[in-house]
Amino acid sequence: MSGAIPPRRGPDPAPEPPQPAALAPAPHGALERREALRLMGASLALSALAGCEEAPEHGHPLHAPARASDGAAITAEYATVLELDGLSRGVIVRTRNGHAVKVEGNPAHPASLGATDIFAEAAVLSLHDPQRARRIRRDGRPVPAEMLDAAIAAARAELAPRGGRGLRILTGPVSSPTLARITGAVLAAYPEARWHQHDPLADDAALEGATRAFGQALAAVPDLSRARAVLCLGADPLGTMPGHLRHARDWITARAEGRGARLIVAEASPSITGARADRRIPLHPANAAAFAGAVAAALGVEGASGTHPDAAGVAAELVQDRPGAVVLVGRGMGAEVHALAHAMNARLESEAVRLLPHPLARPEPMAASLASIMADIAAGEVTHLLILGANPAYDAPAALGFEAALRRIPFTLHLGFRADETTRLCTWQVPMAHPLESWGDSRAFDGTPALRQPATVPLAEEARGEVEILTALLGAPATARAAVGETWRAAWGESFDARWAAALEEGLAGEAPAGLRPALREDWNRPAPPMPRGLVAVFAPDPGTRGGEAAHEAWLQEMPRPLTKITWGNAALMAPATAAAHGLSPGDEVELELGGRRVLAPCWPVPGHAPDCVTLPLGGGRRAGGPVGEGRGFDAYALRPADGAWTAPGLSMRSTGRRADVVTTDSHHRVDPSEAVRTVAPGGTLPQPGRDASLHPDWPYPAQAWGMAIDLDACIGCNACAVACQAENNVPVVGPLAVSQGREMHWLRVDRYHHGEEANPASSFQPVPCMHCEQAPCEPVCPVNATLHDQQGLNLMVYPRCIGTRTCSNNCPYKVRRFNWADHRRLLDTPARNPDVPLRPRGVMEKCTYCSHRIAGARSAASAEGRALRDGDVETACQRACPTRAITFGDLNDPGSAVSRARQNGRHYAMLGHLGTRPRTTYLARVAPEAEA
Amino acid sequence: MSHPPPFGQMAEFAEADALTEAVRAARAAGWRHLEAYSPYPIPEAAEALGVSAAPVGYIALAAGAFGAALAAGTAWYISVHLYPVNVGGRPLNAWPTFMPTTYLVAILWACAAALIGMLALNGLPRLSHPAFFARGFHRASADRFFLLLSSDDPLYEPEGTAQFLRGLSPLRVSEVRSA
Amino acid sequence: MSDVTAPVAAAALRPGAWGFRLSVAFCAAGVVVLAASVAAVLVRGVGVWGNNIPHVWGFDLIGYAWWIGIANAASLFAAILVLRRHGLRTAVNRFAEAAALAAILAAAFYPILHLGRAELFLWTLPYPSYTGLWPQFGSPLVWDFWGIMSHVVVTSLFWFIGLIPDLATMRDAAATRGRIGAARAYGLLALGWRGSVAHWHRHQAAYRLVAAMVLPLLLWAQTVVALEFATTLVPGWHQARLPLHVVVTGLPSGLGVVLALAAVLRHALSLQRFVDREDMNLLAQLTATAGLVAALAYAHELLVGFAEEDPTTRAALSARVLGPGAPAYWGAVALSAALPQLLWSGWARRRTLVLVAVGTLAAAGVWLDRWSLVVDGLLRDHLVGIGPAYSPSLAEWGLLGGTLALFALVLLLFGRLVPAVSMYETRHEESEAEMEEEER
Amino acid sequence: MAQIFSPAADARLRLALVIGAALLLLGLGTGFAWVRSGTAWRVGEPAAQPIPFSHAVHAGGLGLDCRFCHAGVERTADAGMPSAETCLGCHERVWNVTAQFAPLRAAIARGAAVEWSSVSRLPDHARFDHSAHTAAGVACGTCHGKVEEMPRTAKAETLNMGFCLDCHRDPAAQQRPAGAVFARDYAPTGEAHALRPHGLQSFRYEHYGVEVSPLTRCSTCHR
Repeated sequence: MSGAIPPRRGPDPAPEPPQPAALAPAPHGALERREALRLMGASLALSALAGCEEAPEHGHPLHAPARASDGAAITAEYATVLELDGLSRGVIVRTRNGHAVKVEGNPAHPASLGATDIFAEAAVLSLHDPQRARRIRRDGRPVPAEMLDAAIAAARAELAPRGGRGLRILTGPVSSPTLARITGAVLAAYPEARWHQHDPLADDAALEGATRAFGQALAAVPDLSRARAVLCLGADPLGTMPGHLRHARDWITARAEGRGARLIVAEASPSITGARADRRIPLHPANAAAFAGAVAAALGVEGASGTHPDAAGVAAELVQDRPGAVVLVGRGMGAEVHALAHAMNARLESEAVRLLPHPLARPEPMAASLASIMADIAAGEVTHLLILGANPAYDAPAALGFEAALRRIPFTLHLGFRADETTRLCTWQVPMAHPLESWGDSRAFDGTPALRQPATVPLAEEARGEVEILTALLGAPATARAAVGETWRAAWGESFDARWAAALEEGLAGEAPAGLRPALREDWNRPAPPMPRGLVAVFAPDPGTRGGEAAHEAWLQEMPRPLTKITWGNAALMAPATAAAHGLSPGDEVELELGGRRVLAPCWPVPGHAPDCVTLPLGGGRRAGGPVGEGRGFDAYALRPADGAWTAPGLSMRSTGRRADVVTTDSHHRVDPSEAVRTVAPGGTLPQPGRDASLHPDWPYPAQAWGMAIDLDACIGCNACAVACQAENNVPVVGPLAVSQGREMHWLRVDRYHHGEEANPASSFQPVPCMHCEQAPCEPVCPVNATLHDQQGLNLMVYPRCIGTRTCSNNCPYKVRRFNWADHRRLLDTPARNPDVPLRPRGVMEKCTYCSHRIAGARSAASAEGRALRDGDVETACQRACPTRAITFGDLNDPGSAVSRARQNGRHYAMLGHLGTRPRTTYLARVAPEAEA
Repeated sequence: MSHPPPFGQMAEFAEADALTEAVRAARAAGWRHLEAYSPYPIPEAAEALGVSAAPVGYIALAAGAFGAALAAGTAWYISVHLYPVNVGGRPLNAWPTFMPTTYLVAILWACAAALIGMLALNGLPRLSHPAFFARGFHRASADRFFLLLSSDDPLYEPEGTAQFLRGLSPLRVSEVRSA
Repeated sequence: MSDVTAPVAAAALRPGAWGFRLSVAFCAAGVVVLAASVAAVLVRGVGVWGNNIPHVWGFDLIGYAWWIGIANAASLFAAILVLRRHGLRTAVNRFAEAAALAAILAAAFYPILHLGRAELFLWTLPYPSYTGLWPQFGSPLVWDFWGIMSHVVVTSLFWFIGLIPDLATMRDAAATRGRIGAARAYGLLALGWRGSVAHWHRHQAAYRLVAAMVLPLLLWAQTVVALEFATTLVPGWHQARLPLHVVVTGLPSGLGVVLALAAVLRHALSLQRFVDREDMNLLAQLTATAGLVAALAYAHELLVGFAEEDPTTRAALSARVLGPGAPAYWGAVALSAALPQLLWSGWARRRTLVLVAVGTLAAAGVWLDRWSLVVDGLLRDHLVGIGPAYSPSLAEWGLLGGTLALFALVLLLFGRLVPAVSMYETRHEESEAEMEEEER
Repeated sequence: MAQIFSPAADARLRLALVIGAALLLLGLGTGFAWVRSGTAWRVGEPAAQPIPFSHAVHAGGLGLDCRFCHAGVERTADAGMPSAETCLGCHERVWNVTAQFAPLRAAIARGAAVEWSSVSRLPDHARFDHSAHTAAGVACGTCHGKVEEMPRTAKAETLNMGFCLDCHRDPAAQQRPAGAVFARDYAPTGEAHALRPHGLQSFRYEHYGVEVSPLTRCSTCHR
């Protein structure tokens, strides 16, 4: 309802005492939101426990606020940030009647440019999660907050005299200036204390490589808008690399203008960047260094050496495109490869990479940091341990034995969002505030600072943030808001008030630091010993659950992973050849052994995976935190070496002869006979068939005729559209059993096709929403007119009229219709639901509506202004989320609209067009050199 | 005999042909109010009685036509005028798709009308009928054949009628009381 | 000739034997299972079934098409006999009509139960609702709704018209036995039939008229079921030949059931005299012929299908015939087309057990054919590999078993309470036979 | 042979048939009438409110404008309900009966919501926008009846789909000139309501000569 939303607003002022000055609108209707949310918190607890249907109607239009407020307060938007690996993406949170209902990208923020990823979308879900921790507990028993304050005071009294000896603070990766400042203050107050960071997904080798190359911990940030040729050595700039949304946008913008970067991806485990690569080289980890060295040598980097058949060709392409050529290195590569890459980029005088001061407040090799704290614990030097946000008991390598160590510390405090593996082992268990309900600040991948402001009041009354805990430890308790204000007051001086308001309005608190041009050190080249032969374990963040911190987001668990299409868990991924060599078929259970530790995992062959290595996605097998994530898949941390390495040789794999249930929506079809996905050579076009003849005159579509065009050349299969659709349209989560039965409810699915030989296929993605066919096959078979067309050409699904014959789905060649096999309404009826979209009862069909509620909203907004709808007034949820702007939506009656222009593109085609359904959703063919047009 | 007044004279036969002959004779003698009973259809006898089954057919035909018109008309009026909607881009009056129901409803009406019409023409249901007073009449549904000369007929006068019937060599002739 | 009535009426009026009661009890138990399955789906929704996307239909439509097929073939057969005044009609008409009626009763469960919101079933009817909404007459489901309704009404009329005179006979038989209550009951149903020659004349006209109209109705009712599939875009279904195929392949089931039924009742009610060896021979040979016709249909399907130019359709067919669908497909061919050919041998025709077995198996074969259409027809769609396979749940098996039990129960009661063979037709037959003798 | 049935039996049978048919028709007729009746839709049944409020006094007697309390009716989908401040703004001064207004004071003290209960709630799947209707010249009374005469507020119309469709099929009959939407004493002046330039109503179209109005398309009211 972009059209209907008032301008974004800043924070709520502190509540004033009530004054009966009649009809004076209180700013932003702050109070009714608070109250509504209090009600809602209760209702959630209820619906979670008793499963009661009659929850109080939170923020119900009938529930007038105590204080008068302008109607606009019903819908408000807040610009804030959400973090991934400690680095922020700017988002805009839409609230309805005070509830955060949708997260969208902040166009002004460099790490978002208006797009979101699945993790940002899921934030509203975790915010309202009934499973989140709500009470302060001591050894599992709820205690009043005062007891915690007393305990911290006591700790202070004990630590102060001895300069904080025995105090250790363990946080996740910290980019927040405020948190860094407070931590610094704590370390100053307690000189003997130590601060450690822990991030299971950290790429320590990158840090080490940069240090080797330049003597300082720099971040190499690609600029794909200027790149012409990109060599990704295990790097996944479109997927898991920090700043991926930005990189994806830069990449597609340049590509659309015909100066796009040629992606050369050498990787062991297929990534979405690899799927979109112009050239992809399955690269066994053991050969990585040799390959990188060979390329470097071919580029004339002195001291570099190595041999690889593909190296010469790759080097030639890079040279040809200098200075637009760049080498990017990702997780799983050794420090020497990172260093090599820096040398290569220097050699190529690459303009497509920026060397920036590291966005983290204190960049450090995190595995080493964790190792040192373990050593101290072992030496009995740790008496007080504060774990703020991190969950090492789960995501530290099991080899470290963190859980055992934790028990030997007298005073342990865990600040966690839910009662997770670490919480259970700590004395003090403090609920952590959700990013959407707490103050803070943070830096983006390029160092751009931004403020985090609450979009809602705390849903967990007792929840706290790192800042509250640390300031309490300092003896000067401060609210997060005050602390953040202090930080920026110091930075901004007297211009503070203006800039503060601006920062909250815009979602940015400053500029990115300028790039550096440090000289390459002499001794950068320190080759590593060659990796021993044999089966290699490759650890990787799971596309759905990352390191496991997202394992409790039901939306993400159920979202099929882009390439494997696995849901609700993970599996040991390997090349089909490797599986065959071990006599394994998909779904066979294997026992994996590494360094004497064993796990059981399902085997899952993935076309294009490098042979002789097995990818073990992290984030499975959670042991605590709630029913959603617990026991989904296997826990790869159990095998991870103590040094937190991303690759480890010496893996052994044997079949247990049992079958493991892998829940997947993949049908193992690798062919695409119906040509659902078309490909053209650069500049090529597809034959544009004329409108197929019909005996009857077409129905007129006065005013608008809505249509959608999806550019398959832009789609990177990131699933953001699908999750955005789920969030926007109250699409239920059905659970693994139902998914395995073929009853998933996603209105928008992303089909994945492989072309070419199994060892190294070309993969393509195709988002498939409802086609809204003008001659919809689903409509004539409905006995009760429950699905039909309206004057805008929308293929309507009228839920209250549907009697559930399911014939429409039978007759839908695209199979985009979904049926409510069960009643999902109770689970969906939380404040997180979008009030504009009704909940569907059991036994009715549902499907993509083109976000018809957004159309209606935009229309009434426009007619209120007495004007016609303009192109861009209506933005569907999927379109809004897409990082590469692959989806355009608009009015086909308006020849100037973006979608009309897309339809004029030579790559335009209709899926299954030969069936004469005249779909309103059409596609633009993918561009690939090898395709013969 | 005894009041109440007689309903008529009933003759009982063992053979279908005998009955047919009797009917022919009675008709030849000018009897108009007469009814014959048999355990199974005897077309010849019916013919002799001058009964025609054609009306059943006409009723069915008319009902069928009405049913067809009703079905097609309803579909058309609803789809084109009561609530016209765009269904899969089809024209409002997609008459070919109305035909299946039209056809089925026509047959439905015709069949129902055939049965009901038949009963109506036969004056059924009539649970109680003087004929059942006739002696041994229960065998009319098994293996006997009966001819009734009704007292409504101007030719009727007890003795003469009985005489006439005996002349047809029945197994038995008896008077049937009307109540 | 009075001994026509006695045994038949006796068969109906004599107190039930223990074997009869046992079977009734057994079927009643089955009906309880049916009730449970129905309750399950009504209370917990169609989710209790094994359906999914794309397999939105499974046992529901299989069972429906199957039962309709049995009903159609059975009453088709009965109607033809009446129209041709065939000698066989005296013997098996009543079985056939009753079987048809019972089958429709069983079939009538599915169209309602398969709905996601069964309570809104009435919305397929054109009635003036306060919502101002109406059904969509272009939908094959609406056609089908009228199809099944006309089918139920007309078949029961057909059955009832034929029954009226015999009900009168029963009335009188009961009356002479002094069982006045039974007499009253039969009398009411007989509508006071008194065998007037004029009534007979019109009765016969109406009877034959309905019989004549039953033929096209049945063909069409079956066709409409097929159209639910043929009108979709699913490659395996979207074929002009489908209606004919469904009608034809349905024949063995109906005839098979009538054959088995005749064989059983013949013994159970000791009606050998009215259903004599010749009748059984004829019936058996008809079933065999139906098998032949079905075989033709299959041959035609393969010829046309593999000559089809559209690769998607060919792929769909080969998936059904040679791929994962092969067991169901060839099972159907074997049981419903090949097996009945056994009945050309006199030896087989003389063995009641063989007749029962072949008849039932033929029906089972047709069930497999419906599975092959409804489920395996989706093995290959326009887009590859959408959704997992279909596997029926307990509730669906319960529904299948339950409807079978219901079918059997209805037939048992029918054999018990109404004349199992048409008495007046038999009389008519035999009188004619005698006349012929006299003429010689 | 004896008669099994007395002559009376026939009379009884015929009577039974007639009565059966009559009952069937009667049943259908009753059903038809019932689903359209006000009672089936709880017309005229007031709902319990946090404070004893009388539209008759405020709207009727004092002649307050609807928008005084339902401020959002011209701007938002929900008409909006009066806040505690709205009530107390006046009742601090006049008719200050503490007992009655206790709930409102409590609401202000706690910053809680005043939970009015609705008599004309529409189901979740129906989208109704007050601003669109007032802008289209539909007066409050068209759906809510003569609220200004209600001591206890109650539903005035069935508000079922038929009710909405009647008006959407022929809106002109219910549309007033823009000025008269909130007038209580409005006498139709033949003066037609000017259609909004971009409102749905202005996009009537026809197919095969049959005119179709966007107002009767499902998506207009159903979401």
